[in-house]
Amino acid sequence: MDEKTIIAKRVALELKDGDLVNLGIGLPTMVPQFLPSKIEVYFQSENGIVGLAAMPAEGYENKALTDAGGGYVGAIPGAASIDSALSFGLIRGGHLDLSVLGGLEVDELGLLANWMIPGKMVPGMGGAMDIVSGAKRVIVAMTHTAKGGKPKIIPACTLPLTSARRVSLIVTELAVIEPTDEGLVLREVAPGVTVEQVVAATSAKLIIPANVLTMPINVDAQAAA
Amino acid sequence: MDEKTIIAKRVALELKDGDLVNLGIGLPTMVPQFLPSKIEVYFQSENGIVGLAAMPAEGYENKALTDAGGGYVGAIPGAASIDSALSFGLIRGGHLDLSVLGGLEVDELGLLANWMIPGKMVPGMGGAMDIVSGAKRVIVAMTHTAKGGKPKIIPACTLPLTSARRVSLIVTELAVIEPTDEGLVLREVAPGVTVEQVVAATSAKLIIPANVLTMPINVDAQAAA
Amino acid sequence: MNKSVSCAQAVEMIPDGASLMVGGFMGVGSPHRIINELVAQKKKDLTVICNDAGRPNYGIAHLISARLVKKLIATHIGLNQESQRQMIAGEMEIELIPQGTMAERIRAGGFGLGGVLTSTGIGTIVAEGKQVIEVDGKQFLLEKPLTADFALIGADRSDYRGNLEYSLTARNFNPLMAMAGRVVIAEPKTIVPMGVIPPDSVVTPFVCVNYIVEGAF
Amino acid sequence: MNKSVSCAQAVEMIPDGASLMVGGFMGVGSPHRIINELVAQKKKDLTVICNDAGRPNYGIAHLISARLVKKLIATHIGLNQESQRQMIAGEMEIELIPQGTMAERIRAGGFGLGGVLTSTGIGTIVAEGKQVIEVDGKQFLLEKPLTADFALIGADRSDYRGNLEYSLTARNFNPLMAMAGRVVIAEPKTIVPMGVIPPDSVVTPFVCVNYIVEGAF
Repeated sequence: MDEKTIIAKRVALELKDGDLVNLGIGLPTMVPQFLPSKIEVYFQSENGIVGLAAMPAEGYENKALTDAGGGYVGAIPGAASIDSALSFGLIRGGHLDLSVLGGLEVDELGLLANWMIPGKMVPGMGGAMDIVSGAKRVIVAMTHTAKGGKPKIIPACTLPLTSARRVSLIVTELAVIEPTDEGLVLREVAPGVTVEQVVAATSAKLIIPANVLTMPINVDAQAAA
Repeated sequence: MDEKTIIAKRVALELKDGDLVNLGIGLPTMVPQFLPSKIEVYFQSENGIVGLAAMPAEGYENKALTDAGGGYVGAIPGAASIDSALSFGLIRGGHLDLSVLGGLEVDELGLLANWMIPGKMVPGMGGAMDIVSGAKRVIVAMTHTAKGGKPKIIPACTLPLTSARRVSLIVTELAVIEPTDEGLVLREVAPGVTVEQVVAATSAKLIIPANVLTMPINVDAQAAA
Repeated sequence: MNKSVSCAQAVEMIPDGASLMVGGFMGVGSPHRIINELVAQKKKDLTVICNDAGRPNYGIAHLISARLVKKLIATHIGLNQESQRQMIAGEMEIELIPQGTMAERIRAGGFGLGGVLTSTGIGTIVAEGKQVIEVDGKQFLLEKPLTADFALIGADRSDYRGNLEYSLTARNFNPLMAMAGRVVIAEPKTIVPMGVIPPDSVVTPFVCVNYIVEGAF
Repeated sequence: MNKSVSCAQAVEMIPDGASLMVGGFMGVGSPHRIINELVAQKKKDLTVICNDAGRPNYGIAHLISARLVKKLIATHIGLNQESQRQMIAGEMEIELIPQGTMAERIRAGGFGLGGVLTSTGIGTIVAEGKQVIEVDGKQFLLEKPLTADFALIGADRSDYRGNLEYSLTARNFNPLMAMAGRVVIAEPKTIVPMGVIPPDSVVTPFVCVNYIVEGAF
């Protein structure tokens, strides 16, 4: 099983029946395919729809129904169109239960940097700053290290912060880490991964409780091979 | 012609083609019947409609189509329903061309008091404070004096102010008075009324220009008798 | 996720002493069945946030006549003599605020904003005790956000998930309050299946609504 | 009061150096005919306020590629490489602001509010040089209202008076900008007679719209 699939599978377990969820671009959009069928979760796209559905079949695309990246999406029966102010009113006003988004760095205070690399990549923050500041829960879903094994979970962010607000959870292909008042607590390791491996791939200080669980996900042996 | 009709007829001349107008309760609601037929004016009611029309014929009333006093009204084809925030966004944001409302007192600075008499009558300000602070032009339409001949245009308001913003024009059954940086300027007198009569009924200082015009309205001799 | 409840069940959730936002303007667009049920269940010491005090025997006037309201936050109470009487007799506390300010304060509460900057009220008794903020040389009052334990919403149509439509001037404060209540109870005239209300016609998206009161008006 | 104009006439009203709000999100809901006409008429030194820089050959990317934009105020420019190139080369000034903040700043401009109090940006580089206001012990950034000389609106249907409807995610910033432009030009896909759009379906009321661009998309 590849890294992204592990992450998406584990994040999917955080979604609760009736939740309103916003998914960042990239990896987070893989989460819905791993949802248990018995729960009903609603997706918001910040460009203005509540009740987003998967991309429609070919020939059923509509130019006026897209996600925040401009890609075609669908809508559930009973979806609602909203303008940008209402969209962020839902986010800032505490109506958005969960946001899942990618990260460049997370630090020991649980602060996230994910919107620019000065002098190199300046796409803009889009809705990320409002989402991290406003959503009830924020999950950072990212690979544990950057290319070349460089840690992304570090003592203090070196890149410009997305928000001064602590994120709720970090989910990587190696671990589940919860930022708390005391620091970053290692909650789970991925199947087959040791606590030592996680610590080695992390430059931030990790608090290791007596019982670190294994992610309750089914890792398909064939894909993992 | 009675006092109110003179005032309404004169105020009607201030409405321009294409204007968005808000009318206060009472006397101001008489204004539309004196509009020249060749101009198109739109009425907003702050409870949430743009394109208000006169009360419908009996049997055509709708419980969900009322003015700010809860009375039945109609709507023009192409009216728009708006919520209270958008309604006052139009008012505050400079989209409302003109408001006509009643007054208890206006003073030499052109400030209006029209929403409470402490200890006696406290209906509340409703939308009046937002309207006087936000509309492009505000016309106070009121009888020149209170019952017993007590002046309502006075040196300084004794009642709580509606706004710190100066009104644009005062129209009474005796005169048209314009508040300016220099003070209250007497612009017009009603047909058959002398400047001296206006001054006598006013306790505020009035600036009397060389040419005080007569209101360009047709006062019907029979009704005036 | 079925959000339908009976009117009695909905009101049973509301404790004495609760703060309630009640939609409607002079009773137009108010949730009349919920209001009647609040009276039937004799809820006490309510703080009510509503545009006005209703009209005699219409809208929240029923709550006031039944002496259920400890404090009323409104913009206008002139059409309900009983509310003026209770205020002057000291039986009910009344806080009067400008209508446009009320709309924005409720919106700020529901939209997670820190407050409202408005020129309305500057230089009047409304400004007493409030912070004045200067922006580019102009003065604005800082008006604080309003929220409530419950928002009671009168709607025209709802679908089973809680998407709401409103009719004409019955819209007024309802969509704003539907964002600002910690628990939002909607009283529609009709409930329709999902998909019947087109996405572009939805005024209050379903995620704001916690309960839908069953049964036609 | 006929508000219809040809697309060419509409754009002729816009002088070089004007500030423009342009509706749309990655080009979805943008007024594409007006954008093309701005390029055809070679308007210069524009300040453009738009959610993003569009996508290659879509939306306001055309304005940027044609070098008509002096300054862009946006939330995200990642899908248009040319805008990043012009920014890094110093050929176009770009101000990046959070999306929810942009929405509220435009709304504040159109609604006559003194500013926006948001926790978004607190403790980040977005807060640099901005006033921090404390409300009940919580800190908020004071973000100033945004307005523009012209708002260019992409709509679905308009009636002849200018009531506007939008379709799905093509709504986005359009209704906010329609309040905040000193002159508002709408480009609907269809124009219908008055009364065809029901009052409850109107998103932008006609009084906001100054001109309607004729002809089907």
